[in-house]
Amino acid sequence: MSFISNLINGLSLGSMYALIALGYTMVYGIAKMLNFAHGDVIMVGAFTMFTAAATLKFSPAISIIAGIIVCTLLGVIIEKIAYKPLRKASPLTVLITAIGVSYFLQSLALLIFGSNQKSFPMLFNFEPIRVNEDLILKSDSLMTMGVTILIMVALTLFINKTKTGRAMLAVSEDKGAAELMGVNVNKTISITFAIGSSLAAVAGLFFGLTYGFIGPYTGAMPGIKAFVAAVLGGIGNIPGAMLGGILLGVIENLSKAYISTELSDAIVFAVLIIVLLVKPTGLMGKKINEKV
Amino acid sequence: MAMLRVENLEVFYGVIRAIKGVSFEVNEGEVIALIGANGAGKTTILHTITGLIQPHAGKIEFEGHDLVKTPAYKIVQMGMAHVPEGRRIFQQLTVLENLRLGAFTRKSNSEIQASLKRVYRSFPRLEERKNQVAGTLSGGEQQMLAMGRALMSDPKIILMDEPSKGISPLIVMEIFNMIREISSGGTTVLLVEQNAKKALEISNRAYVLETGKIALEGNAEELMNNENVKKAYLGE
Amino acid sequence: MALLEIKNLGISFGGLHAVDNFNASVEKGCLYGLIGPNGAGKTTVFNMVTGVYKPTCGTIHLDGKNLTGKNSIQINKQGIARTFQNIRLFSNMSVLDNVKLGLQNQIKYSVAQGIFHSRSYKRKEKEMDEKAISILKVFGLENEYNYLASNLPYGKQRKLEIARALATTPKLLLLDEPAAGMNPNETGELMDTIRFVRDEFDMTILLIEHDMKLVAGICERISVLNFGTELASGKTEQVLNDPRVITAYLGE
Amino acid sequence: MKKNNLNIHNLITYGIVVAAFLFVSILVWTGNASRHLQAMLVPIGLNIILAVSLNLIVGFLGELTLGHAGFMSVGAYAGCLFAIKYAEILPTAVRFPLAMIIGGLVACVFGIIIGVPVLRLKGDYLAIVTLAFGEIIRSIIINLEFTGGASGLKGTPQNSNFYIVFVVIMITLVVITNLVNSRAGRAICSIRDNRIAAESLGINITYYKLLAFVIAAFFAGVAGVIYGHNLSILQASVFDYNRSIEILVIVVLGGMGSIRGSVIAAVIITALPEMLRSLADYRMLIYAVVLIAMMLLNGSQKFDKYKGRMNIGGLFTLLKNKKSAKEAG
Amino acid sequence: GGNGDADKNTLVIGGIGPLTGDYSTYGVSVKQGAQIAVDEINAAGGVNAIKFELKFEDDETDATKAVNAYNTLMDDGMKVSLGAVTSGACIAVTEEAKKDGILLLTPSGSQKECTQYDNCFRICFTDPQQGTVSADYIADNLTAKKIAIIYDKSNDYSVGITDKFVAEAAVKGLEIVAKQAFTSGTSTDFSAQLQQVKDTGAELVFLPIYAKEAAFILKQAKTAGIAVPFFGCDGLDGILEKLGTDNQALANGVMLLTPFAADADDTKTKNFVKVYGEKYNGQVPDQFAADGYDAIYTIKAAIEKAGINDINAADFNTKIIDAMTQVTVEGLTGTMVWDESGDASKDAKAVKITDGTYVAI
Ligand SMILES: Nc1ncnc2c1ncn2[C@@H]1O[C@H](COP(=O)(O)OP(=O)(O)OP(=O)(O)O)[C@@H](O)[C@H]1O
Ligand SMILES: Nc1ncnc2c1ncn2[C@@H]1O[C@H](COP(=O)(O)OP(=O)(O)OP(=O)(O)O)[C@@H](O)[C@H]1O
Ligand SMILES: [Mg+2]
Ligand SMILES: [Mg+2]
Repeated sequence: MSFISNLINGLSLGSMYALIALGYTMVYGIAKMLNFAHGDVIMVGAFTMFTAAATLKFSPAISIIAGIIVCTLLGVIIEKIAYKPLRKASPLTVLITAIGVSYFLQSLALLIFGSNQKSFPMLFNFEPIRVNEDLILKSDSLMTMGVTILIMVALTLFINKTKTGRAMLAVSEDKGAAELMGVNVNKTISITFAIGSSLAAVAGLFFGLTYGFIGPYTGAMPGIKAFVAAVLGGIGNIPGAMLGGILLGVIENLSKAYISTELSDAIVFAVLIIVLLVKPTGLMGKKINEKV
Repeated sequence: MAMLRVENLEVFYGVIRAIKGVSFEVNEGEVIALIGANGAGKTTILHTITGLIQPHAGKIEFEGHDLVKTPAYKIVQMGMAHVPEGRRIFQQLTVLENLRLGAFTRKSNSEIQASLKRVYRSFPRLEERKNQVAGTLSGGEQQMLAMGRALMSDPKIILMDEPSKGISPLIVMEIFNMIREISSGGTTVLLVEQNAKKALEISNRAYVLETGKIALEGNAEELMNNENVKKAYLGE
Repeated sequence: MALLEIKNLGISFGGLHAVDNFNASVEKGCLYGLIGPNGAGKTTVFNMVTGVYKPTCGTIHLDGKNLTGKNSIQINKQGIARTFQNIRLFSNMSVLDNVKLGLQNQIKYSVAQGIFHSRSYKRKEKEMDEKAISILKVFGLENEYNYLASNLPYGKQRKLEIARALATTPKLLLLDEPAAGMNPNETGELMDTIRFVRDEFDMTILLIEHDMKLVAGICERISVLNFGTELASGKTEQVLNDPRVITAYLGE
Repeated sequence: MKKNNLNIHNLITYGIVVAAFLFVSILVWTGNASRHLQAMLVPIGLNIILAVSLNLIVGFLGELTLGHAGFMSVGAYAGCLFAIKYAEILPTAVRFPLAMIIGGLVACVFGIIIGVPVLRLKGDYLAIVTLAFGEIIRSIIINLEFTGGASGLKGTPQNSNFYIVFVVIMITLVVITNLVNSRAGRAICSIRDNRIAAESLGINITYYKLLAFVIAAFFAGVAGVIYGHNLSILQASVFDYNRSIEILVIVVLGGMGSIRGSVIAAVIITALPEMLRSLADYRMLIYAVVLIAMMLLNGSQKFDKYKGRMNIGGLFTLLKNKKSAKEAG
Repeated sequence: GGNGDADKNTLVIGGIGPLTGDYSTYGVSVKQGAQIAVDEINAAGGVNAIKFELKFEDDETDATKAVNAYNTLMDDGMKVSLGAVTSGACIAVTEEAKKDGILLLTPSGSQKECTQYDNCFRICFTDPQQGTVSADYIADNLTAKKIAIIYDKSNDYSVGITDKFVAEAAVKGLEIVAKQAFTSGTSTDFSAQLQQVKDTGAELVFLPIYAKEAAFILKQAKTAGIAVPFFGCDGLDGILEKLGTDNQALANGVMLLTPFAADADDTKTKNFVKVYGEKYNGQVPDQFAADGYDAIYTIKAAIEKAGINDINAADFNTKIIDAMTQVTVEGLTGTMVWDESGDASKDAKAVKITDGTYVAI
C-alpha cells in the first residue's frame, strides 16, 4: 500500500515538473534558446495571482486570468527587450542574458514582496480524496495531471495542425529560410513566448495551490528541475517533456522512499546521466543525423 | 515600368564593402541572368532584395513598392520567391512538409494541391521521397526540393541562386527547361548562375557582376558573343 | 594490385539501398572519376571509404590492407584524405592553421613540449609553417595564409580544402564535387591544379563531379553509379559514350 | 611575422596582468588600498583562473559545461584535507604548493570521468550532464563525514594571499595560451570548428576533448585549493551550479576564445556586485540590469559599432578584421 | 570612509547576512530587529553619549562575500561586528575579527566555531545545546517514544541539532523510527518524507529546521493525513507568520523549544512586536529579529559595564570584550550571561501553538 502511495506521490510531483517542462521545452524547441528565466515567470504568475486574490480581493477566476495575462505580456516583453536583439548572437550570449533576466525578476520580486514567503490563496478548495486509511489521492495533483495532459495534447495539435504551428517548426530550423517562406519570424517567436509564458502562469497557479507558499525564489528550483525533465524527455519534444517530468518525479520520490532521502538529488541526476549516455538526445528526442 | 528595380545598391559586411553601387532592372516576364565570378556579390544582391540583409544605401523597388524597409516575410507575400544559395531546406522536416511551407502565404487548399501536383510532375523524385526527412536527401535532390518549395508559393517573380550547382547534367537540363517553363507560365525570373552559358541561353538580358560592381550588361545574345565574356565566363 | 579495391560494397538507410554491390579498383597514380545522377550514392561511397558510414556489406582495401569498418581517424592514418561536397573548413581559424591541422599527424611533438614552448616545439612549428606554406603555394594561397578561412572567396575555400587534405600526405585523395559552384574559367584552373597535384605528389585521385568538361578532361577511368548500383565503368571516352550512361545521366 | 604577432598579443595579456598586479601592490604597500579592495583580490584572482580554464572548454573546444564549480570543489576538498592533515608536519612553503598539485590532480581524475559523456553528448545535453555531475558531487560531499558535511570543513591553514594567486594566474595564463597556440590547441579548436573535418584529417577527437577537460579541471581544482586556503571554512554549498554559471558569464562576457577577455571580464564580474554595495537594496537588481545590458551590447548587431569597447576580446578581433580588410584592399 | 561618523562618537556596528537569495529572510529579520534596538537606544540619547549606527551588508550566504562585506564595513569605520547571520559565513568572519581584535557578537551563528576566539560571542543557542535539550524535554515531559526526524541535510544548523538529538535520544531511550532529509532551497515537496513518517508509525515528528520549510511540511502533512504532533527548535519560531492567516490552523499543536515567542506576554516582547509591525508594514518578528535586537542591547550593556564613553579610545576593544563576560542582559530571548566560551547561557521555553497563539507548557 505504501508503495502505491509513494508512486502516486511521485506522479503528482512529476506532473508538476511536467507542467513546467512543457513551457520550457516549447520555448526551447521553437526559439532554440534555454530560457533560464522560465522558472521566474512562474513565480511572477504566482505573485500576480496572489496580489489579485489576497491583496486586491478579486475573485479567483479574475485573479487567474490576471496572472495569465501578466505572464503572457511579460514573456513577450522579455523576448522583445532581451532576446530579440540577440537573434544573430551566439546561443551562449542569449543563455547568459536569460540568466540576467532571471536575476532581474527575482530581485524585483524581492524588492516588491520582501523576502518572506507568502501564503498562496486557495483559489479553489480541494479536499483530498481518501480511498482508505492509507491511500489518499490529492485532488490538486489530479488536477495538475489532467491539465498537463490537456496542455500537452493541445500543444501537439497546435504545432502540427495549425499554420502558426508550422511556422514555428520552420522558424525553429532556419529563421532566414522561414522568412523566405513568408513566415513572420518575429511574430512567430513572440507567439511562442506568449504561449510558453502563459503556460508558466498556469504552472504558477498549480504550484501555489499544491504547495501553498510562494517567494521570490520559488521559480528557480522548479525551473532547473523542468530543464532536467525536458532534457530527459528529449528537449524540444513536447510529449518528451511530459514523459521526462513524470519520470523525474517518480524516480525522485521512489528513491527518497526506498534508497535515501539524503542522496535522492544525486540519484535523480545519476539517472539522468545514464539515460543520456544510452540515448544522447533524451528519451523521445530525435536523433539528428548529420549528412556528410 | 520595370517590375523590379535596384538602384545604387551598397551593401557592407561589417567593414567590407561587398556591393558597390549596383543598379539594374527586371521587367515583367523576363528572364534575367546575373553572372559573375565567385565572390562577386551575386548572392548578396539576392539576399538584399528579399530583405535578409539590410543595404547600406540604395533603392529597391518591386512593382512600385519600396522593399528596403519591408521585412522579408512581407516581400514574400508580395509575390517574390527566393531559392537561396545552399538551398536552406528544412532539414528535419519531411519533403512534403517543406513543400507545404513553401505555400505558407497561400490560403486556397485546392490551389496548393494543384501546385503540389505541378511540382511533383516536374520533379518526380520529390514525390518518391515525399516522406523522407529532407536533411538526408542527396545534394541534387535537395536542390530540387528548394526549387519546388519556391514554386509552391506561386510567385510573380522568382529569384534563383545557382540552381544548377551540384546537379547532374541531365537534371541541369531539366532545371533549365523548368526555368523556361516557369517563365513561359508568366513568372519573372532573376537567375544567378555560374553556368553562364546555360544561363545566357535561356535569358533575355544579363548583367555581369565583378567584385561588387556591374561590369557589363546587355541582351543575352550580345553578351554571349562578347569576347570578354567568352574568355572570362564561358571558358572558350 | 590496385591501390583501392572496393568489393561488393553496400549500405542501406532504413530500407533504402543507397549503395548496392558496388565494385571498383583504382590503380595507383590513376585519376578516377565517379559520376552518376543526384542521389545515386556517390557521396555515400566516399563516406564508406572514409569511415563516416559503416558499410552493411562488402570490403574496402587500400594497398592490400583491409579498411572495412575502421573509423575516419584510422582510415586517414592509413592514407586516405578527402574533401566534402559542402565545404568543411575550420572557418574560424587561419588558412595556415587549416593546413597545419592536416600536418597534425605528420609533424609531432608532445602536449608538454607545446605547453612549455620547448626547443623542439619551436623547431617543429617552424617546420610545419614551412611545409604548410609550400603546400599553399601549389594552390596560390600563400599570400592569404593569415586570413580566416571563412573570409576566403568560395573558389579559394575549395582549394584550401584540397590543400588541407593533401597535407595529411595521403596515398589516395577523394574529391567530392571540387568544381561545384565554379565558373568555366575557375574550373579550368582547378583541372590544371588537380593534374599538377597528381603529377607532383604522385597521387591517386578519386573524384565525384557533375561537370562533364572536367570529368572528360582529366579522368582516365570512370565508374557510373545509378540508384546505388554500378551502371558502367571503364575508360572515360568509352563510358561517356555508353548509351545507357547517356540516357540515365548525361542526356542529349 | 605571424608568430611575432602572436607573441606580442600574448605579451600584452601578460603585461596587463603584471601591470595590474604592480599597481595594486603599490596601493597596498603605500596603504592606499581599502580593506575591501584587498579582500577582493584573491576572489578576483580565483575567478581569473577559473574563467581562463573554462574558456579552454567553452571557447576553444566549443562545448558548453555547467559543472566547472564541481571540479573546483573536488580540488578544494582534496587539497584542504591534505593541508589539514599535514598542517603541523610540513612547512607552508611545501605544504601549500603540494596541496594545490594534489587538488589539481584529483580534479583531473574527475575531468576524465566527466569527459567520458562529453564524447557522446553535445550542446545543451552536455550542459545538463555537467550540471548534474556538479550537483552529484556537491550532494555527496554534503553527505560525507570526513568532508565536514553540511557544516563545512574547518581548520585549513589560511595561506592564500594575493601574491600566490598572482603567481598561479601567471602560470595558468602561460600554460593555457601556450597550449592553445600549440599542436594540441589547434586540434582542440578544429573540433569546435568542424568535427567531421577534423576526423577526416586523422585528428583524435576523443583524446583532445579529454585533454581539454583534464587541463581545465586541473586549474579549477587548483583554484579550489586556493579558495579553501583563503577562508577558514569550506562549505559545499558555494559550489552549486550558480557558481558554474558565474564563471560561464565571465567567459561569455570576455569573449569566447579570448583569454585576455576572460581576465578582464573576471575583474568586472567579481567586482561589480561589490562596487554596487552602496546601492543597498537595489544592488542585485542593478547587477541584473547591467548584466543584461552588457550582453546586449556584446551580442546585438545594433551595437556592432561599439562592440569593441564592451567586449574586450571583440575589440581585438575588430581591429584584426579592420587590418585584414585593409590588407585585402 | 565613514570616519566622519566616528569622530562624532558614533559607534558603527556592522551586520552581515543574506539580504538576497534563498536565505534572505534570516538576514532581513536580523537587520530589522537590530535596527529597532539601535533606533530605541539613539532615541533615548545613546549610551554614555555614544550613538549607535547600524550598517548591514549582504553576503548572499557566501563566506567569501561575507569577508568582503566585513572589510567594506571596516572601511566604513566598524568598531563592533555582528559577525554574520549564517554559521558558515560567520566562521569565515571570525578570522578577520580576530586579526582586528574587535568584538564579534553574532545574533544567530549557531555552529560551535562561530565563537572560537576570545573576542567572539553569540546570542542564540548552539546547535548541540538545542539537540540535547530537545531530546531531554521530549523524553521527560511527553509520552511519545517513537520519533521521526525531518531535517535539512544541507543546513549546518539542522544537521548539528539532529546529530546531538539522535545521540541524546539513545541515552534517554527514545526510538528514532525515521530520519528523513531534504535540501533547503530545492525542496518543496515532502510527500515522500511524510509517507515514511506515516509508515513507521511515529508518535512525534521532530523538526530541527527553519519555519520556511516547516510551513510546507505542515501543509502537506495535513493533506497526507498525519495527525501526530510536531516538535521544533528555535528555528521554527515565526511559523505562524510563515503559514499566513489562511493556514494558521495547521500549526495547532506544534510544540517548540524557543527562547523567543512573539506571543509572549511580557511587555518587552509586546512592545517589540508592536514597534516591529509598525515599522515593517505589519510583519511579525521571528527569533532572528529578536536575536538581532538582543545583540544590540548586549553591546549597550557591555559599553555601560566597561564604562566606555569614547569609542575612539585606544583600549575600546579590550574593554568592551572584557565586559562581555561580566554583563547580564535581560533580552527578548531570555536572561543571558556569557562565559569564556562566548556562548550565552539562557533558558529555552517550551511553547505549544494553540489557535494561533503560543502557550507556555
Ligand atoms: N556573411 C558575410 N560576412 C562577411 N563577408 C561576406 C559575407 N557573405 C559574403 N561576404 C563577402 O562578400 C562578397 C560577396 O559574396 P557573395 O556571396 O555575394 O558572392 P557570390 O557572387 O554569390 O559568390 P559565389 O559564386 O561564391 O556564391 C565576398 O567577397 C564574400 O567574401
Ligand atoms: N544518412 C542518411 N540517411 C538516409 N538516407 C541517406 C543518408 N545519406 C544518404 N542517403 C540517401 O542515399 C542516397 C544517396 O545519397 P548520396 O549523397 O550518396 O548521393 P550522391 O550520389 O552523392 O548525389 P549528389 O550528386 O546529389 O550529391 C540518397 O537518396 C540519399 O537520400
Ligand atoms: Mg553566391
Ligand atoms: Mg554527393
